[in-house]
Amino acid sequence: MSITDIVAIIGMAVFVPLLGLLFMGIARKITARIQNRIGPPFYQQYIDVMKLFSKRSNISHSWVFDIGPIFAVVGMLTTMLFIPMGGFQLLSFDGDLIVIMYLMVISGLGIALGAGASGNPNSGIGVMRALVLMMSYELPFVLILLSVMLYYNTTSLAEIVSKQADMAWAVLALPLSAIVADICLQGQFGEKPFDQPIAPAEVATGPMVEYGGKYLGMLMLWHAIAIIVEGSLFVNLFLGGGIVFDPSTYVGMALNFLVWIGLVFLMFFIALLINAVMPRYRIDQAFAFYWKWPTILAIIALIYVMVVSSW
Amino acid sequence: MIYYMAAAFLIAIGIYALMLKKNMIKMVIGLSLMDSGVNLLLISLGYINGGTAPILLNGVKPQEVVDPLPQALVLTNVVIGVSVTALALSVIIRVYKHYKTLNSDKVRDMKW
Amino acid sequence: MDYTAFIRPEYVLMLLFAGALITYFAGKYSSMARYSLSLLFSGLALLMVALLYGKNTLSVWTPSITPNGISMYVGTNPLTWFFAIILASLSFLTIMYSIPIMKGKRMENWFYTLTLLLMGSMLGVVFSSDLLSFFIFWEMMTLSSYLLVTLAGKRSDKAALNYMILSTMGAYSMLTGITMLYVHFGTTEFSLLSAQIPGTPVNFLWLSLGLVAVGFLVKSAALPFYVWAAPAYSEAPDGFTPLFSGALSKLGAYGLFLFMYVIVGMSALIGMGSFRGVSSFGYAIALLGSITAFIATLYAIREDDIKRLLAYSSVSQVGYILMGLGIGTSLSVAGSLYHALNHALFKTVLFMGAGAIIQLTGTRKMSEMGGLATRMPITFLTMLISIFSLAAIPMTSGFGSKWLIYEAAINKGFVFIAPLAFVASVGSFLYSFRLLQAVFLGQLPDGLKDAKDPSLLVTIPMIALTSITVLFAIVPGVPLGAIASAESYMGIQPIQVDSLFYFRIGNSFGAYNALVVMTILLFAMLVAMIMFAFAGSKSKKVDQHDTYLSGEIYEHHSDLGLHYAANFYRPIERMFEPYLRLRLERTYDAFGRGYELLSEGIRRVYSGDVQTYVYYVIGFLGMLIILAGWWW
Amino acid sequence: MVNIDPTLMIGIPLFMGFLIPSVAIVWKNSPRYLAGFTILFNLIASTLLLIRSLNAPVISVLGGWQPPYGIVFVAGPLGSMLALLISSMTMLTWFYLPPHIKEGNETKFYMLFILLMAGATGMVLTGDLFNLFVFTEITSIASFSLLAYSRGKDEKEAVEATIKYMIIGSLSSAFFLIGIALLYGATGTLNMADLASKIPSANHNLVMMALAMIITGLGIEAEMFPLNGWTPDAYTGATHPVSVMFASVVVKAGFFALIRVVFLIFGAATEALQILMIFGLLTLFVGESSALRQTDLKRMLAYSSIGQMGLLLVAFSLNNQTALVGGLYAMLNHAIAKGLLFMAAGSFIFALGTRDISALNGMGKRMPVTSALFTIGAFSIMGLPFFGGFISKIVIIAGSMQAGTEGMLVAILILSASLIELVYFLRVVHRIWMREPEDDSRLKEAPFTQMFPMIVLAAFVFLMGIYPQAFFKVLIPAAQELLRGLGTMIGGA
Repeated sequence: MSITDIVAIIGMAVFVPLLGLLFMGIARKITARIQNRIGPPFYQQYIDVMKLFSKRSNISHSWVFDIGPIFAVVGMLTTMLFIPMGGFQLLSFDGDLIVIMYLMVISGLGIALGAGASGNPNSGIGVMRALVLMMSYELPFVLILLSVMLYYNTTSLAEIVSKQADMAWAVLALPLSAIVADICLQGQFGEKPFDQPIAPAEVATGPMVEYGGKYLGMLMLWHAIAIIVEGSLFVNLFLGGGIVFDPSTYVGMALNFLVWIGLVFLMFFIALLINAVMPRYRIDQAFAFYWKWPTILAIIALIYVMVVSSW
Repeated sequence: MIYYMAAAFLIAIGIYALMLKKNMIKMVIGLSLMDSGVNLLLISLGYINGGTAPILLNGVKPQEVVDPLPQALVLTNVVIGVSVTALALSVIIRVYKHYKTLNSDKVRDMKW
Repeated sequence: MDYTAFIRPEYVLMLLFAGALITYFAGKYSSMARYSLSLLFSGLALLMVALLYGKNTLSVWTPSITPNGISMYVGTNPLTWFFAIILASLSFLTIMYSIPIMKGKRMENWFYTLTLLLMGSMLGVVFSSDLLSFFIFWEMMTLSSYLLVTLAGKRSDKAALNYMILSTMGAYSMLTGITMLYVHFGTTEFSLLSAQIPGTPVNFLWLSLGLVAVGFLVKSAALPFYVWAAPAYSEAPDGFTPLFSGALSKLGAYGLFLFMYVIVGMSALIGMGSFRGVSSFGYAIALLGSITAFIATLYAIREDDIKRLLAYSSVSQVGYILMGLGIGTSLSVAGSLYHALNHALFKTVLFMGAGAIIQLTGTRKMSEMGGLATRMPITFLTMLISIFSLAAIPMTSGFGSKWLIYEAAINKGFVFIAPLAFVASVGSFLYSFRLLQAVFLGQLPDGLKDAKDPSLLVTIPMIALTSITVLFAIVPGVPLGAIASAESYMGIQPIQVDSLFYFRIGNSFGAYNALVVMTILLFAMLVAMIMFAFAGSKSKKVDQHDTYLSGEIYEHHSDLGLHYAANFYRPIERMFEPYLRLRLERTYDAFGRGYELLSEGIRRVYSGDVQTYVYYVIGFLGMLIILAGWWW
Repeated sequence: MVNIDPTLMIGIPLFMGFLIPSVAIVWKNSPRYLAGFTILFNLIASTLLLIRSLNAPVISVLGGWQPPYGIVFVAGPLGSMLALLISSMTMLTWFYLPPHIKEGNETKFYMLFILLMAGATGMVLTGDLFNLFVFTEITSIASFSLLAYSRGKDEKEAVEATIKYMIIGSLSSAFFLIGIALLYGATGTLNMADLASKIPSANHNLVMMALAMIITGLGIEAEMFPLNGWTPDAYTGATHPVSVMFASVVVKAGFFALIRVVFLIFGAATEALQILMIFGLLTLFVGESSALRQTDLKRMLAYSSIGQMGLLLVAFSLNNQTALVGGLYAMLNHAIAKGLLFMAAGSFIFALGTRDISALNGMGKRMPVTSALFTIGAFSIMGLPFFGGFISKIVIIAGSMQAGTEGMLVAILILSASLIELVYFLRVVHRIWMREPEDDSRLKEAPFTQMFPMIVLAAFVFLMGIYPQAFFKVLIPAAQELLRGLGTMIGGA
């Protein structure tokens, strides 16, 4: 591992949360516009985080309660480093899709632990909903992952990206898979109709209900990274990782990176549009939904892959 | 031939009594009849028409003597039959003492 | 004196059987003697097993015992050693753990005797090198574990009986298969058998191997036979469950390894028919394993009883072991063996912790507990890490094994097995969080205010096993080295292990670098901790209720019912409950009841009326005569 | 070495049987000791006989008439082994007797007891078909009378069982005799060896008819399925030592007679073996299934006996050496273990005053030694490792595997039946050890004289499980003897 790699890793670790916060700010603006409001400025999230971290009174219940935000940030930061971002493929040769899938869980379990320790029933319900939601979208998503992995005959995300550069983007080769994956992405982002875990009107932001101050600040950072990671996962899987220019030159690299940011934002934007107009499912409806239509489509997609790749 | 038929007839009566008579004494009688039938069967196996007793005297050829073995068997079996019948009847007396009936349908405290 | 002459498997077994006897009689008089002797014997056996590392022995240990002159052999080899060391160390630690847990329980003396006996027979199963002694030890193991389950008293009656019946059914099926092999080949010794396998008719192999496999599937609680597992695991005495689930359930997998790869061998197995380069037999096993993993997970999600939850989880994890075992590639077999090790590590800790908690709270219902994390920090931390390992979180060794299994399944393009396994794994987050939430998080009931960590004898085994879990996450090369030699013993291409502290599978298909992942995690942890510690002001501790109740005055915590634990996953239980109602237990129960009814009918044949019997006799005779006239 | 003529093994007990009542007039306590000495004599004689017969069969001719005209006793390894089994089981039961026969007339009991042993010994040693019949009758009459021996509250059941047993038993003897008559008619001889050589040339239909009759007749004694209606009642109604004798001696002798006729005389007639196989399996299943739902301890053991006899029938009708050895081993094991079980059950019932299985709750605490012995017996019948039943089961399964595909089916059926067996025995054992007793009081264990035979039997059960070679030394020649047939063995004499 060379010095440049370490620098790149640290750089990414700093850049991605900032990018995520920007996206969140833009999201608030967009939602407001759709709902015919003016909305806060796009940099509002930065202000919010700063405010939270500088709060004077921080409330804790026990050390388990503290674990939550720490684990959340740890898990997402680690996951981020294993996902190729634009031209930057930091550690993605040391961990493939399966590693990423499991790394993503760490932060979820961390939050769940902390939320549980708060002893508030709302957070318990929120965690339950989050876990159930995860189980819901995971079935079609795994089938889709399998179809992509079988199509490109690798489990490495970096390999998938480079093979898409040689062949066509997976969104063209496997359109059905891409559609299902986008439906799952909605659940991963936790946007409506799949925002049951947070559901401010029902369980008062669920797991986060008792968190405030720097705890909430860290959770916001976590959410910022999570948006980029989840969006990037989709971009890498179906949109060629955003690599359209020749990555051997510096200009190409920079342009690729910009394209990647654009594509991640596009995915987030689509989710936002859906979010803005949809009501919320009940959690069991969400479960039933995911295990029905997306799963059926995913199976069809999988069969298609098996046929074309003559497995 | 008539002996064999008679034997078969006796056995058949015995089986009839065993199968269709509910009264235990009649069943024992049936057994007794069967025993007689079997005895008759055994005897007739060794019997030769016009043969003499199996005592080796001058002038008696071996072919003219009836077979002595079945007779010995029958003798034994008669003794056995008598003792079994006696025992059975004595047991039936005790059965009657306890059950106040001889009907085999009713003597079935132990089952299954 | 040269002690190495005594480091032989037969001496280990003799030590343990003699030890069981001595412990029984000594333990009748003094409980101290009972504890120290059982610890001594199991510890000595563990030491001997550890020293067997790298040895290959084979020896006759009894003269022939059947009319045709079958002798009994014991031996050791890399595969054997791998399982033996797991079994021996778990037995030792469980005995240690049981001393406070089983104190004053019913038939305490028998518990130690039987545990030593069970340890001996489990080691006997892995050390035996011929069919007959394998079967004898197998039966002994079943019997002693059955007796251990029954020690819990009346409530375990039905569970124990069902366990025994199903196990015996499996054992008899196995016996049929074994005798088929013996009669066909005329030998029982494993190496002689495997030498004769090539060229055997395929149908014969299918039949015998299938019959033998039923026995192992029963013991591993695989799909059609899993019904015994949850009741037996949960009703067994708390001191025995860790061993039962951690060690004993692995022996089914060991048996399959033995028969599929050591005796029949890979080439003959492929010769029996193959599916995408995987033997059809193995594929069937893998399929059963994955379905078991999935269904058992669904059952586990619904459980409120801590031991039953863990029991179903055991069933599902053993399903993963079977999956890797069946696929039979270098990666998957390594994953399967590794998962056997991991499962032994984490499930033992979980059951130990559960036992300690049950002793503390006096209930098995998780919804009646809560908030114990701060009161029992050691129990909480060890169980938390074990749950991470169970859920395959990449900072515990549990991830490595599951990764290997997934990788193998995806590599072969098994589109049915892989998603099932993956979803089951997501399900395992659900049920393991339920355990955490209901037992350790949430509100502390009034009755548990002065709960504290159990004694050292309980925590030491838990800490020991947990630290191994963490250690192997950083240096997976250590266990994988032993696994690689076991693989090469089984005639499977051994997994590549670069060095002791490092393992990375970097083919074009996928990669997992344990060291890098661990480093990054620690690095990120450091960053987050720093951020947490230095940003903002210091936080102050506040009672759990204060925020929620806005500081209102309240008197009775427990009456508020704020602990969200009962019916935790009700919303989705509702979804799949109609399907789970088709429980296999019902089928078995119906069969059992049906047979009892049938036999009730059958014994009506003996009507008690002597005349009926006369009819039977005459009828029988008549039939014979007719047959004599017509047929003969 | 002292040579004791096998004839004496019949003669002396018969003689003593008549001596006992006479001496009893003078010396009231004599019957027990006289009987004991007689049994001891038989025990020694049969041991010597077994040792001799391992080298060459012992043939003893009665009254100077040479076979095939005279009556012979033939003691091969198999016969002498069974004679030893019979005398030793009788000896052990003799130890077990005292408290169980207090109610009635002891003199008569001992007389009949000796006669039973004499009859059974005669059944296994004789070489003549009609003699076999006579000994069968002696055994039967002795068992009828012993069965009817009970007085007091058990009398009603005992009497009922006796009349049933008598009617069925007499029927059986009638058919057996008809069979003998037919055979005599067809061949003109009754010597077994002679019969074996003459049967191939005799009238086939007649011979087959005779075979049918004999199978029916002896099948009743051997507890074959549709013919065994008397069995459960007899076992239940009898006093405990008599149940032991039934299970270990009478039925074994009857079974052996059946096997001898089918194997030796008819040269393992394959048709007959098929019939025996089918009915053996039926017996096995009906017996085990009926035992499954029993609430009466002795009746359960009785049905289990039926099942085991079915197993023996199956093993023998497989007709290969391994299966035969396994069958013989199972026969030994069953005689020993079931004897042990009936003795222990007898002690339980004697102490508890009821035969109900549910009364056994917590007996492990109330009568620990007897419970342990019962458990050993049960484990052996269940076929758990380190007990005799395990070896016999394994060997039988191996033998059935040699019989090809059908054999495999047979093996599976045998194992399913033994699964049922495991279930009901386990229920009882579980009750004994694991249930809490309703009444915690300690019950009085049987005195040592009664415990002694049980301990000996338990030791044998164990020995059979861990050192089977000792028994194979006898059983392998015995099985070979059966397979060769009698004709070749004594040179057609």
